[in-house]
Amino acid sequence: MVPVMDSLFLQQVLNGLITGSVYSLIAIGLTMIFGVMKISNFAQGDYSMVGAYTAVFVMAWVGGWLGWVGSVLAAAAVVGLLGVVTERLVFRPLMTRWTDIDMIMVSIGLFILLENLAQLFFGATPRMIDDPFGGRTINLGVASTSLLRLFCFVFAGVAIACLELFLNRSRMGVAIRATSQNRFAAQLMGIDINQVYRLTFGVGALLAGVGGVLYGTLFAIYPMMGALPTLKAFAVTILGGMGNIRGAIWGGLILGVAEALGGNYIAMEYKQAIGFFIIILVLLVKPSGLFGRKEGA
Amino acid sequence: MLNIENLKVAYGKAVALHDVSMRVEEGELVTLLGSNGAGKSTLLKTISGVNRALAGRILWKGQEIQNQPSHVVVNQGIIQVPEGRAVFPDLSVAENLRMGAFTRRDEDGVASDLEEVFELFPRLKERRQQLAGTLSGGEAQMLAIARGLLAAPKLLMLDEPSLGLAPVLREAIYRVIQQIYQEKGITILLVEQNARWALKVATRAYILENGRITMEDTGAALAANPDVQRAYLGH
Amino acid sequence: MGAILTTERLTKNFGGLTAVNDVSFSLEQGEILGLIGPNGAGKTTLINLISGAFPPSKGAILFEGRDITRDKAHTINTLGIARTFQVVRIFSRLTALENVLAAMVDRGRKGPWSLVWDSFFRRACALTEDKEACATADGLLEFVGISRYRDEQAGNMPYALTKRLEIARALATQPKLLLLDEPSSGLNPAELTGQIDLIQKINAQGTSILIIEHVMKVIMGISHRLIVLHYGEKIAEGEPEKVYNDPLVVEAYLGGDSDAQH
Amino acid sequence: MSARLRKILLWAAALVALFLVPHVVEDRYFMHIVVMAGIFTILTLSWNLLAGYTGQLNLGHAAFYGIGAYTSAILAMQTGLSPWLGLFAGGLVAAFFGLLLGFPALRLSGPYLAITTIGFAEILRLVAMNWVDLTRGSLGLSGVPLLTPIKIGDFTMQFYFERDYYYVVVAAVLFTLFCIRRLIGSEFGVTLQAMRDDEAGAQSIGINPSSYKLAVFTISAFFAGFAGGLFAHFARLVSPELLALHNTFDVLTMTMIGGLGTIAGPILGAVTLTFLSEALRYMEEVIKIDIRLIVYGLLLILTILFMREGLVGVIKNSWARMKGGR
Repeated sequence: MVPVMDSLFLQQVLNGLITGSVYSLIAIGLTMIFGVMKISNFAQGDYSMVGAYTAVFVMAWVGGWLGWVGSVLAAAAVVGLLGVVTERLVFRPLMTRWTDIDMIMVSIGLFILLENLAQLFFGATPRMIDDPFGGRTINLGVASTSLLRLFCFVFAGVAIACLELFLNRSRMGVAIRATSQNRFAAQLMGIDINQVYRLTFGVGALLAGVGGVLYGTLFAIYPMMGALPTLKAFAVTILGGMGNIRGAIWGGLILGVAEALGGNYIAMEYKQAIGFFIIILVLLVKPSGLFGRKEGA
Repeated sequence: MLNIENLKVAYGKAVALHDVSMRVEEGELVTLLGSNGAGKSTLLKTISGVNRALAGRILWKGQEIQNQPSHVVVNQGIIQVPEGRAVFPDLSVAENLRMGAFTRRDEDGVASDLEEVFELFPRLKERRQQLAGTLSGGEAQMLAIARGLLAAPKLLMLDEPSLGLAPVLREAIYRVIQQIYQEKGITILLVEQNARWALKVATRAYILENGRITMEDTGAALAANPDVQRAYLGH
Repeated sequence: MGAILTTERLTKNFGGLTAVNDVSFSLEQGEILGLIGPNGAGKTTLINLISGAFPPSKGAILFEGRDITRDKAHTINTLGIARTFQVVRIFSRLTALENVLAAMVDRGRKGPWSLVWDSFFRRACALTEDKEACATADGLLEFVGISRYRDEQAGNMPYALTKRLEIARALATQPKLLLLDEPSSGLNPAELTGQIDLIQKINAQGTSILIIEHVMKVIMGISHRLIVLHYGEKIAEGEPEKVYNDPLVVEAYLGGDSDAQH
Repeated sequence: MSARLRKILLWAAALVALFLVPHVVEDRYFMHIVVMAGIFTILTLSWNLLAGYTGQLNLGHAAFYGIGAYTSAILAMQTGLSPWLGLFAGGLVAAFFGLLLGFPALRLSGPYLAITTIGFAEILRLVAMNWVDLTRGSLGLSGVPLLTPIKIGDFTMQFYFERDYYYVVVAAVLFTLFCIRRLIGSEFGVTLQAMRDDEAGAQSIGINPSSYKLAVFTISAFFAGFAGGLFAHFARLVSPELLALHNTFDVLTMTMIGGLGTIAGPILGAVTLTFLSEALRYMEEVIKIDIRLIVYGLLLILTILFMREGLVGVIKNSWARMKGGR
């Protein structure tokens, strides 16, 4: 069946872009951490989960669109801090003697720990973030969407723009990029590598936390929700090339749209598997990802 | 200015430096010669705080700096230009240079140094906005040196600056190094394979073999020493 | 006699860099051929090409008259070429004995499934209890002089001896041609002498050898002929003494005198 | 010869002890746990064959477990195939999928391999959820037949109670252990470890890593499928849950805590954690919170940070210290 350019198609593309922008945000954090520290962090989705719960509490306390914006800021702060703490306690000790397997395993340990702690503290009942716009929708001519979803999209865009600004304009931002390109040379510039690690992990987690608020706005919030964003973020990251931030942006949008279209035109039941189909296909053709560089000589 | 005493460094089981002692005085250009795998890069990395010393001391103006984190060492003005044109490929030339001045807070000083560096390397000025990864080998090496200069070095350590460059570019690099030494008066520790040139410009030189210093003298004396050719060729 | 290995106009490009440029040479049966040149001259790349670590961009490699240009590393080994590495690549969590045993499997004839079959129906309970195989492996450890470390994890052995273990492992594949990439790097003078003796002992048993070495004492002492690479190109070839005094070679090693040219 | 004799005596003593367990402990719930520990032991041993001996991180191992369980259950329910044959059929089908997964896995490592294997398992889990005609979807297949009685002369062995399954599982674990020990000790096993330690070095002695990786993927999957079949006929319920990620995570936690890349480690890890988790479940009734998985996560992190060689390493070191002290 060939999708036609009807309004349903465009509607799905819009939906896909909105979810995709959230995937991008979460995946950028993952890809940054990988780029600088070569850590594949399976707990990334749990940072999003913590961000989402932070929003639940802030919304219950403040409410309204002010509360929603406040949620994002609070999630950024809480999860950023969580990232810094986990980097110091869990990942840093392994940096000098790490293997791929150790790093992945330890992050899986963190994943199991965080989601079960959440289960313990927040209970298993799914939560929702209230819609500060009271469910109003907006018609964009070719397609329509709720004001809230549009807001999420814009917010993801703003967050990504802020990150780009930070990485391109600030002294430490450029230091992070430099370290991911050549750690040894970065050390010779007088960059404190441990400070870069701390900052990278903090920012990477923060992005996942903010992404989590948006994710929680679009979907349900429950302690075990972290697995999906983790897997999606990995799919996106592999599509975009591990460590490649621009790649992660495109990868997220591609995955979002592919899921929306695939879910609608192929099979709804397999919507969650579309990302995997794509990455297995991509990896079969190009083992370093769609936008990835070939590593080594 | 820099004193190294009985330094020992190992990678796991493999001892790279056995017992190295050497010194660099202010205003000198000291050359370190040695064949592939002799431990020259290891020595520089250890001075820069990237490798750990198992034993021995590194003194900078009388202070022990061995096993300090690299950023602390760099803050003292001990700057290394690494081997193999290790620029940041996805940063622009300008950003690479800015990274060179990472530890500096004197914006005006950096700006005027940048002008000086551009005078020294006019090509870099033309290519300011270009990504460093797109530079040619010679340009990348120029950038690596320029980046080192922007750190306002008190001691500049150059690791095989001419490695893998075509003869014409090699000559250009040599001229720049001499210029930096003579005109700017920066103290230099040079690791170089081109023995003839490196000995000619050196005030003093050391020969490092299999992790040990085997000879030490003034550059001229070593160049005149009939053993050196053989020593360098390892006869 | 005749050539056991021939390369024809071998070229390898990495991106913009030409690491090996148009190199042709032959290695005679039973010969020790030394390969020298300054840092970055393309020596290791040449050995990587011959051993099949990656394919050349242009040119051909013939081993015993057979074209092995496009063969993979493991195939090339089964044909009779073994190698060592500049930085040792031993199996660090296996014992010295197991390192050698792993190399003794006749992989030209046995694939993985036939080894699976063997593990249930042929061998003694464990490979290390197979007296015949162990005797051969012990012989090799003895030959390179590291019997003392037989049951030591290779990762715990002194560095100098892991270089010998690597040679023993290469010999266990019964090569006709052995490629040695800087067998004496990181060794002290005493260890060096032992290494020279060992290489000559291997050659005396009829194995042809191609050796990269920067320690001139080693290379001049044992090579029958020398080849000099510079910027990826072969600039000299012949008797050690003759090559050593070749002005082009001296120039390559000592470098140009910049002032003399201006 | 005396060392050998001692070894034989030790094995004999262990076998007698294993035989006597159900006669000493009669509690059915306890026997249930022991059977589950046995099934997890087979899983950990098979996962470790891949991760511990070749360094390949397969995070989709639960898929093979599930495939084995579904195959054996469906064959028994729809074709009436003897469950005894079904166990091996389950293993073979899983092995086939292992080979299939092995192909893309050849070129991948680290995070790429990890995510591809997860994807493989998730896709199959969704298939199990949605191929309702075959699998009854998320409800799962209930009423999977028990293992059929074995008649030897006049003696008939029924498989009804946990203790009956106990003997089956003990036999299955011993069978797996035997196979894996033979494999690891042989030229095949040495080859795998060589590849794990240094792939380029392995190629230089004639090892073709791809073909060995495929073989190990296949063998590892076979035993996981075999374990899945055992579970199906024991629990009598097969659901898509079996293929879920957390099952793989349990297996890897057990292996890491026991000791990756050893034979004793996975066994030790599986048994310890199965019993620990039952103890914690028991504790839940007292303290009213379920801390089972919190403990899992914490243990996994602490193991990697402070106990790289797992329990086996700790035991080995303290044994060496005791010996050295004397």
